[in-house]
Amino acid sequence: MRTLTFSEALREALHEEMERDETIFVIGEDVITHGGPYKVTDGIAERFPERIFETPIAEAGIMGVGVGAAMAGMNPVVEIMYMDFVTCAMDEVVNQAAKMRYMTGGQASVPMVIRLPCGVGRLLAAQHSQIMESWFMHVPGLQVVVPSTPGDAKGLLKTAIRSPDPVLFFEYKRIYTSTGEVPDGDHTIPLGQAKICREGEDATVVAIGPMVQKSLEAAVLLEDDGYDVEVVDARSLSPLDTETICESVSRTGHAVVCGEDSSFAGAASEIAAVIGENCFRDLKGPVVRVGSPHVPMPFSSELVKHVVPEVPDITEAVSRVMM
Amino acid sequence: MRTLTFSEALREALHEEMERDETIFVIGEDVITHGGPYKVTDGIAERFPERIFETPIAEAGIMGVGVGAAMAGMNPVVEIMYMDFVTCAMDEVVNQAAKMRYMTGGQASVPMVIRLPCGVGRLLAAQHSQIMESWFMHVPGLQVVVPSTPGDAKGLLKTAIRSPDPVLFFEYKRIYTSTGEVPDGDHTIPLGQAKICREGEDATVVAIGPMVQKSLEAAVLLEDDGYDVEVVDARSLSPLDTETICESVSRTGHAVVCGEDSSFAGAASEIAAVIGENCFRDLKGPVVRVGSPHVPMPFSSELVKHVVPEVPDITEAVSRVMM
Amino acid sequence: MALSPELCKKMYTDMWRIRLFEEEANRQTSLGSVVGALHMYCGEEAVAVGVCSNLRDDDYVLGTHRSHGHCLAKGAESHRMMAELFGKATGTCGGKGGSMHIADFSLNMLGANGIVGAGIAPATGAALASKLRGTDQVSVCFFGDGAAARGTFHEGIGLGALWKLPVVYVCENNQYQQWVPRMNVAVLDSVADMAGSYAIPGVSVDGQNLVEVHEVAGEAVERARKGGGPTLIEARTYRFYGHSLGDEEQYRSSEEVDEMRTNHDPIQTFLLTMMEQDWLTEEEDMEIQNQVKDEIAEAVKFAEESPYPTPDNVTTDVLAPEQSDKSRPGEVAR
Amino acid sequence: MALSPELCKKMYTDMWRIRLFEEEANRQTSLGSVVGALHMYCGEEAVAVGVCSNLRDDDYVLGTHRSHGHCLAKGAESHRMMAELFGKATGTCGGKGGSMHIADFSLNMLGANGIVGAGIAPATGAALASKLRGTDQVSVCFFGDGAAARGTFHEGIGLGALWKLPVVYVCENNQYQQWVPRMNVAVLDSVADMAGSYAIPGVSVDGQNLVEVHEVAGEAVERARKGGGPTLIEARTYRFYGHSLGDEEQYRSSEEVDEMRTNHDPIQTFLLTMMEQDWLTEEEDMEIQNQVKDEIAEAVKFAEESPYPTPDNVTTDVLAPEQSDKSRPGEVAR
Ligand SMILES: Cc1ncc(C[n+]2csc(CCOP(=O)(O)OP(=O)(O)O)c2C)c(N)n1
Ligand SMILES: Cc1ncc(C[n+]2csc(CCOP(=O)(O)OP(=O)(O)O)c2C)c(N)n1
Ligand SMILES: [Mg+2]
Ligand SMILES: [Mg+2]
Repeated sequence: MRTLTFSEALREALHEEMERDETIFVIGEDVITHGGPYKVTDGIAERFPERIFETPIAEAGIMGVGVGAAMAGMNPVVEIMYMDFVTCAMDEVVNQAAKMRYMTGGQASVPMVIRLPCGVGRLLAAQHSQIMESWFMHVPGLQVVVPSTPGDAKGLLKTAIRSPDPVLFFEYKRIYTSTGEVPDGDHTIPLGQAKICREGEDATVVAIGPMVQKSLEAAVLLEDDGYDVEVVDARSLSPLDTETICESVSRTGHAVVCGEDSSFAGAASEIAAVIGENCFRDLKGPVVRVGSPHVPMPFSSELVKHVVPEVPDITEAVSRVMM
Repeated sequence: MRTLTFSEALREALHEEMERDETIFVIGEDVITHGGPYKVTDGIAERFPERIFETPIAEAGIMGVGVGAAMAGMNPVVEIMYMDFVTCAMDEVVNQAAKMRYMTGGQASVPMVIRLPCGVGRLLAAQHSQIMESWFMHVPGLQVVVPSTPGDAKGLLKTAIRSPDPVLFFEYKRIYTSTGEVPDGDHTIPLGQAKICREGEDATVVAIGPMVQKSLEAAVLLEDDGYDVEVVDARSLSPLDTETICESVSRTGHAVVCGEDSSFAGAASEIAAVIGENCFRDLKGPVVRVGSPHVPMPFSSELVKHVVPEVPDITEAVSRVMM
Repeated sequence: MALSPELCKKMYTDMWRIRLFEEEANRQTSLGSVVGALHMYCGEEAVAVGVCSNLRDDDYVLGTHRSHGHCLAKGAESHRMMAELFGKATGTCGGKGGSMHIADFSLNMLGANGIVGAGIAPATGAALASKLRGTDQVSVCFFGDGAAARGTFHEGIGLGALWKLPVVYVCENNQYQQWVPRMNVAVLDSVADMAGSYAIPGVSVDGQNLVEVHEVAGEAVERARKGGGPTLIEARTYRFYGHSLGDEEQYRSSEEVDEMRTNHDPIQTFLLTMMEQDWLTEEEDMEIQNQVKDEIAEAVKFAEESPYPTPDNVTTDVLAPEQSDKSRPGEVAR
Repeated sequence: MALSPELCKKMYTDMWRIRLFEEEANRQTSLGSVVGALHMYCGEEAVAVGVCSNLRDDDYVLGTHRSHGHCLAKGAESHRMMAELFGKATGTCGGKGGSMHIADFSLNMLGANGIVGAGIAPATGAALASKLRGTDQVSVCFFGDGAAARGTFHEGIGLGALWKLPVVYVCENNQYQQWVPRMNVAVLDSVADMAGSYAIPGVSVDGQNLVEVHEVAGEAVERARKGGGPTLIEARTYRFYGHSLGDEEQYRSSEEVDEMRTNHDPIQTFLLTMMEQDWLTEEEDMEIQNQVKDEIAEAVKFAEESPYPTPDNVTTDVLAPEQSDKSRPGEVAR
């Protein structure tokens, strides 16, 4: 095992997969000159100069090219510089990539990964800080993956690239520089599997992305209150591993669902609803969501700090459901 | 009171509002030549020839023009021919219309109605049958309205047009020709208010759009099983009237949430999660969702009939939660 | 491809296949056997056939909502297409697609498309795929004049031009966009004039004249195949039927339609040419028409006798089967 | 508008206001007082000033991610802009927008925009609004050369051209798109050449030369105001700083930057012209510069002394206040 940053882990996955399979190519804005704003595609132009395409600013075109190339047998990895800009290519993602297999009765395959740097990073305000995982969960034919550690980032990206169907791959900008252990060798993680990051008996915290780390920190604090908290990293939001999640909640009897996005009609809503539907008999308290208030991301740091949920929001929620 | 069809009611609302306020204009594809595919804008070109714009096929352009005109003091009513095509204008809706007020610290107002004919109609398959209410619920700064009767269609459209903020107005194509009573005079309905369509004591069915009518039919059938079912028309999905919904569920102790869209990460998920969060102590059974399976809309009528949820799905769900 | 009598007969036959397939589909719609929207291509046959007659089997084609002609011209089987319109399990898409989504991936016909302008960037992408693989496959994208207003036209052609990809963009300018006459909503008469923005050749051609379309498309396909990059072709054409079924066509005069049907029918125009060149006898003509009639009758029979898809088909083909072992979203719902 | 000495002094002052405002903002960023991205407009001052000097107060302007210049040229107050960059409650947007979203609706400056190309259709819409109201207001949209590749360019200008709206589209071609040299990703050297697709005039102008920009923009604004429809202006310009702060600028040589700074500084170029024409004395020049320095120093002081927004501001301005009485989504969360 080595310790890598989140973006190094992604870069490694890209390099290894491109080495393995020459149908894979990278396409996006500034992916050559700078390796993208987060340097994830750094070095690819040197090693695979024919298989990386730096584009004009044309997200719909880029995405459409990805769809067409995928239908014609290639494996594109599309980088959307900030997830917010995928709004410029929604037809291509939702009406084309997602539905092609179904509409053609199984003839088409769109093996395509759409990388989406998301969430707050530097203070860039409302149009550069969105997440929107739930949009893509809601679209049949799409898979939605959200790694929270460098190890998962690598393992999930490799699997996503190998998937015969489109994957929306969410990369929270704030954790690009976080570090973690990454297994050696051909490390892959199946899509559709949640991960129990910490076992506990009193309550389950189901967390998404950077909220996993915060939940683990909250769990430590909650020990002092005598609560033994289990933390589940949802990791794959579609397909969602309802089995692992519901099994955990049925065992602990309490659930808190944490995401960084607004919880209103967000990913956390689906998880909470699934738990409510499947674990009712075992629930000893309400399923509570922790997330952002339902507001666009403001600019001022003094406001941002009241938007992004933090550890105390989780401890507070857990205490609340345990009451 | 008169009896009108759903589309007549919408047409009346448009005509009355355009008469009242000359900042209102209509813009969209084929809105003049044919009054749009559902004839909702019929007659406007004759009566207000300067205030209706038939466009080329350019949804992003149309929506952007709407945003700009709204910021400059007008009140556009944008028709997107099928809601599926709003995917071509998501930046304009999500990053522009929704966020302008916030990003400018309250300076901007985007009083704009986006009309979205949605759901299955004639058999037009995957790219002409979507709903996606939850996408827009998840975007702060947008309001989401879904009328289920001609009376509500008129009252809500009038209020939506008068709102200083953008409203996504969902019109289920299948009920354009349905009829109902429409109050005379300046009939308006506040946004953000659910409606109790039928009172009952044993269970609450919260329904969206055409599922309201089906829920009322299910309620009649359920009488035979001895169940007295309350039916709540959510009507306004954002802001969501959690008060009315939760008050009802707390009273009945049972809840079923019905939408025509896929329930996975759909509008029903949010409503179920809110109920689970707020009514836990009063719930006597799980909150169950009724919706489409998570698949694109197929073409063949033989398949479609297994996708769109019908009355038996509701009665079955109610019986299930009552067990 | 040079015009041989064989090729001409083939093209002539293909135009009839499109014409009769659609007229039959239209009739079946009035009988209630075919449902959903039917966007008739009749009148525009020379475009699909004139372009596709220059293509190899492994070349890619992407279509529109009005793509029966593109599919048939690329070689799709009429009986499976008819079955698709009937919503049957034996249809090209197993009944899941319908008229607007007919595709035949075995022929690299990558699909009709219900979203106007949605094929342009994917066609560019398919061309990128051939370039990456080092094959000399060409991609062709058909789209209507309406699509030329969409951002995808600009972005999709822009990328094809930037990377000099082997792709031919074929605009079928039939002068209407649903119920709106093109010039009510456009400033340029010719879509070909937009090619300048992409520094690629733009050519306008009489889309009712098969020979001309075949030649212009031939040059474009050749250029693409040889690495010379994209071409934008505008084929001036006309649809003989309304936008889709039930269209009352208040936006155009019946005189206009009659004039086009009488004097600009691509099939009749080409028949005249063939007769003049002695490429076809009257008997051969009859034979071809009869053979096509039989083919279409067979297609209907096949469609009628085919089974509907079964309910379990609702949830297949959402994702590839290998992945379906894990619990799927939507399971809990309903 | 004819060039009077007064107008020239005003324009000269405005260019300095932009230059010094930004250099100060840049300095404040290195001090940590200003956070977030800062896209420096320095080097391009003649474009904003040359265009906006033709505008009335009630004309509309829409900007980009690089819009300090557009705001200041339209008359926005530097102290409130600086406060916005500091994230303070007294900022133009109450600290909610930051550099990429500065707006001043009292001046009909309808906002900078973080999405490339997102202002083009809204500017068209603002122009439609004036046309509908029967006023003769003109709308101006600034955008970069990168935006010309976007579909919104095509759709937005297409609609403005179709309806002959009073709008001027100003492309600031600074030859870079973030870290990519334009000609790596574009086929046309001049964005003005795309005007043909919309049948509107397309003009290219030296964006470093205030007089030329002022004249070309003057004609376009005049034409728009008189009902002559849109113009596409390409101003060839250059940014003296990187794309945004922290840019290592590996994609261009320091010689290139030096050459532009030395020989194509719009402020110096205009100063020379003014001196030649005897429109400005050295003393006046000093006076102007000192006055602007004072203004910027005041702006910083104001920003520093202003309070931050309070937590309750997080949830205001999502919807208009009248509507906030009803329970809001998001209430339950957190
Ligand atoms: C993005 C989008 N907008 C609108 C529609 C509805 N629509 C379907 S066909 C059509 C007209 C298309 O005109 P054109 O491109 O000229 O093709 P034609 O029908 O004339 O062959 C429209 C508006 C659509 N399918 N997709
Ligand atoms: C739709 C969209 N795609 C990508 C970006 C990221 N981005 C911000 S500025 C920029 C470059 C813009 O270049 P140009 O339009 O020439 O403006 P300039 O920065 O040169 O003034 C990019 C790619 C964005 N903000 N919006
Ligand atoms: Mg057409
Ligand atoms: Mg630039």
